[in-house]
Amino acid sequence: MPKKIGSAIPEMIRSMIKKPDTEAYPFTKITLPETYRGKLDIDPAKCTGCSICAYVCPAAVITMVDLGKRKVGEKELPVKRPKFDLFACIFCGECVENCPFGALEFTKNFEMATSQRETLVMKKALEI
Amino acid sequence: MGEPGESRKEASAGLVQYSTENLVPFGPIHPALKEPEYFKLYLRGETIVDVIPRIGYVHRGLEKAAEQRRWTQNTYMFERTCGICSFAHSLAYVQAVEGLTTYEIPERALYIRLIVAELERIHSHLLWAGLLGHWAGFDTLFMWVWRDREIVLDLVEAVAGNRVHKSLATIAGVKKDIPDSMKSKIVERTKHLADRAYFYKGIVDTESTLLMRTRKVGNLKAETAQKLCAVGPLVRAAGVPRDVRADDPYAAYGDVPLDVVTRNDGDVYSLLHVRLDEIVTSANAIDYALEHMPKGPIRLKIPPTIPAGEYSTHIEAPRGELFYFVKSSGTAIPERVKARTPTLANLPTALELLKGYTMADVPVVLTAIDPCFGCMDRLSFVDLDSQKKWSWTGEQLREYGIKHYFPERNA
Amino acid sequence: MTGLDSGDRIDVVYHFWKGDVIASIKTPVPKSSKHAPSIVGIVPGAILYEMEVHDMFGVVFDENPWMDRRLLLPDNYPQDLPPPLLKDTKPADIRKAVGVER
Amino acid sequence: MMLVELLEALIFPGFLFTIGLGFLFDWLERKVGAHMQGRIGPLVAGPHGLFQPVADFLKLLYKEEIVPSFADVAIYRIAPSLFFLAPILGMLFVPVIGTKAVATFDMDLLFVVFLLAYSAFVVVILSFSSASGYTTVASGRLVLQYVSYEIPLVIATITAAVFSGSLSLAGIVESQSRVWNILYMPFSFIVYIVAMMAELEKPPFDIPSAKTEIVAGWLTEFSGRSLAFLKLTKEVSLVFGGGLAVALFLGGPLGPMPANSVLVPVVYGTYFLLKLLAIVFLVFVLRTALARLKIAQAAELFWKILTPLALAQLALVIVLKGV
Repeated sequence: MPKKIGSAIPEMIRSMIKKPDTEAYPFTKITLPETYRGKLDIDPAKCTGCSICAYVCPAAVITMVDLGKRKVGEKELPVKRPKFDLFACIFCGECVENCPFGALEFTKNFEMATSQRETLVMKKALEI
Repeated sequence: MGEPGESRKEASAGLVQYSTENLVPFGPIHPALKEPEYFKLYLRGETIVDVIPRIGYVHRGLEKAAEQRRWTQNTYMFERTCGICSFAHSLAYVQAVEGLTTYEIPERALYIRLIVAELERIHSHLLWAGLLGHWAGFDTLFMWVWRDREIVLDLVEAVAGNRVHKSLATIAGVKKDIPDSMKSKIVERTKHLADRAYFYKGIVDTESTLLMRTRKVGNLKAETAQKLCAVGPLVRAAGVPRDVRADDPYAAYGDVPLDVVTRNDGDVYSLLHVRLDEIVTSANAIDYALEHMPKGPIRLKIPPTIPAGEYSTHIEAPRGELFYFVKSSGTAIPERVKARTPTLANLPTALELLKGYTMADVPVVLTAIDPCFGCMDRLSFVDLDSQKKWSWTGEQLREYGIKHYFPERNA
Repeated sequence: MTGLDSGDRIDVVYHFWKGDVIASIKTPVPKSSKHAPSIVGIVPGAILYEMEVHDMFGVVFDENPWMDRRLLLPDNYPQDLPPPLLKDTKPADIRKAVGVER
Repeated sequence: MMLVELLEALIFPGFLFTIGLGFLFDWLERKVGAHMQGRIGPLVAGPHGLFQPVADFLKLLYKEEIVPSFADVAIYRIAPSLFFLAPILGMLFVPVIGTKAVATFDMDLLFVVFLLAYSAFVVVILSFSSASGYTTVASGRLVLQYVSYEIPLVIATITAAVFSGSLSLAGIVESQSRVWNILYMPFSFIVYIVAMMAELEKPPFDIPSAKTEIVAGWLTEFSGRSLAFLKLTKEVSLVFGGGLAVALFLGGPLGPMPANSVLVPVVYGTYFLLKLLAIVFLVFVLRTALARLKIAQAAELFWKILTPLALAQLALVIVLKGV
């Protein structure tokens, strides 16, 4: 092919005339696919404290907190609920997949940046 | 060996003695390196006399950490070895583990693995082509290519759920299916990307300033490449048709027709051609695989333990041959996992190529191998045992810096 | 090239690939001497792999010209601590030694 | 009368006007480049990000300034102001609102050419003063690039002077009242633009400050106020270089003139700005469309192609003039 200087200029002019491809993100909202894995969320009503999520989590995000005992018939069973240190979450989806009760799910919220670590500790399931 | 402070002193000493070589530190923090590594460049004028690598700045002890985690958890950890070839890493690991077992992996899962791996290859090659433009001082190419890279990233996001870490491969299967409704979208987008690859080839072939920067830079001979164990596009650009996908098919590569792209010159220009052509072949492979994908389950339920034994496997990551070795003692955690990444294999070649070229060629040649130093060092965002929590305030960091570089001031 | 800690010895495994065969050759190196011949003369590309095994397992490859350098380990990795990938090296010890405190 | 001249030197077509144009062109460069690459560009500060360069400048002003311990402190401190002086002073000699500039004397073209050389010289000293590995490489590149572009640049300038038969900018501009010089000497114009891009270190000639190779080149060790003024100087240099091109080849501020004498300076200023914008836009298109050259290739380009071209044009012009 012939060498020339400035073979990019036609495309440059084309790009200049049409709308920019960049989205001005914080000023415009972006669309996310259905399968998006965002911030983790738990439905406290469905959680039974089975600890499977804490076992499978590769990043040790989930720790089970003891909330005292509960009487079921004759026996006394410990009540446990998960606490999520979401700043360490790697969004692998292992807990969501393995939860036998479907209590965990991914939301589409990805704006998680914060200057305080504590705001990313999710204690939602503990308040029962 | 090289602390940054020391090298600065050496550099200023070199300034006084004009006749000797001038030491220019290339990294650990440098605009051309997106990850911290350190290359000592010995220059005579502008010409490079010697290069000494010092890697390990992002070494996080991944292989040691793997010996303390369960098999499934390790999938996600090895996936995070690298952001760009994340699926390749998890695929190679999963494949090595499956080699120890006797599971029949579902056909559909193998096809999905191929499709995602090829999407990732398109992404990686586009990323590299853009960065090459940036390194050669052609930012327009960089911006355009990365604009098109968004398309493939959106596809990956739609298929896997996230843009970078797909978390798709798992032992004995994949985690998400590709629904039929998504097929037409994928085919359409990959066709568009193949067109764009042709367009960029047109620019690369005709724009004379870019040709001046890439032609006859980093000439790699086939014998040298083989002797120094170069892998991937680098060796294919030197005229050796070596591609794991064709030579030792894994996943569904045995069923999908695939051309091995080669060029003969071995310079950066040929590399650019090889990578742009591979975008087209990948797009074709994806089309074919989507059309011929069998129905069926996508994963098996498996017990947490893996039979004892040793197994090694390799796959063609976007950057070259990626090698995994696993040893199991029959428990739920591995005995040893070893990863040999393409960058480490290509580094000796790059260092050899640099000698004799000028400072201006350093970013182009060094990055022509598509280095991923995170891969090379086995970086992990997951900490050694995941409870590593420490933070420094700016003041503490400053104090540490002063203590580190000016020990006498502290005393 | 892989290092393997197998109890009283370190196995250095060399992997060669041609066609669809990966040949793995296992070379035992006793922990008492930790010396092994280098293959850099035959395969020049093995230089960095040997350095890696040297860093991680402490095996000394004679004739490797870069054996006195460090490739991966930090400069402040203490001399008296055993190489990190041996089985009896604990991650906690390494963290303490290189000064990464909690 | 004194007051008017002082105002002219300080505000309109002098000091403030030049700096304002520098900021404007910085914004334009980023915005035009961004749109050519499919991006948006500066957006937040002011309408369409118009004040982004000003904001960047102000931000740098109150950043901490770090002097490298092995730098030659005296030169390191003084050189940025010396560098800043060159385009600001030079702009006073460029005619903007009339054929006569703010400052003018016979043979002021020679002084302007001297200013061009002076700013290159200051940069080299500046680069050497902050002794580090990168700036050392950058100094070598600066000197080599300087000896490459300076000769074609001066030849192109002289061609215009020869044709107009005057060594003062006012004389050159006046001689173009009917036909612009560019029609007689298109190659000189091309050579001048290319050499000017080399002088201003715009891509593809941003070799001494190539960021992927030698970090920021000669700017590497500068921070805070020094960096702010060095960056501003680079932008103002574009105004100066472009203004000089307008005066030499495009007839300065001259053009069709309405009879009303009150509006004359305004119309002149508008013509000047339009011509300057055209040149600046050309520079932006070139800088966006080309990849960075290597220093050896740049030297080859100037010595083997542009210098003979400029000489041939000069010879042609002398013949034309003789006939």
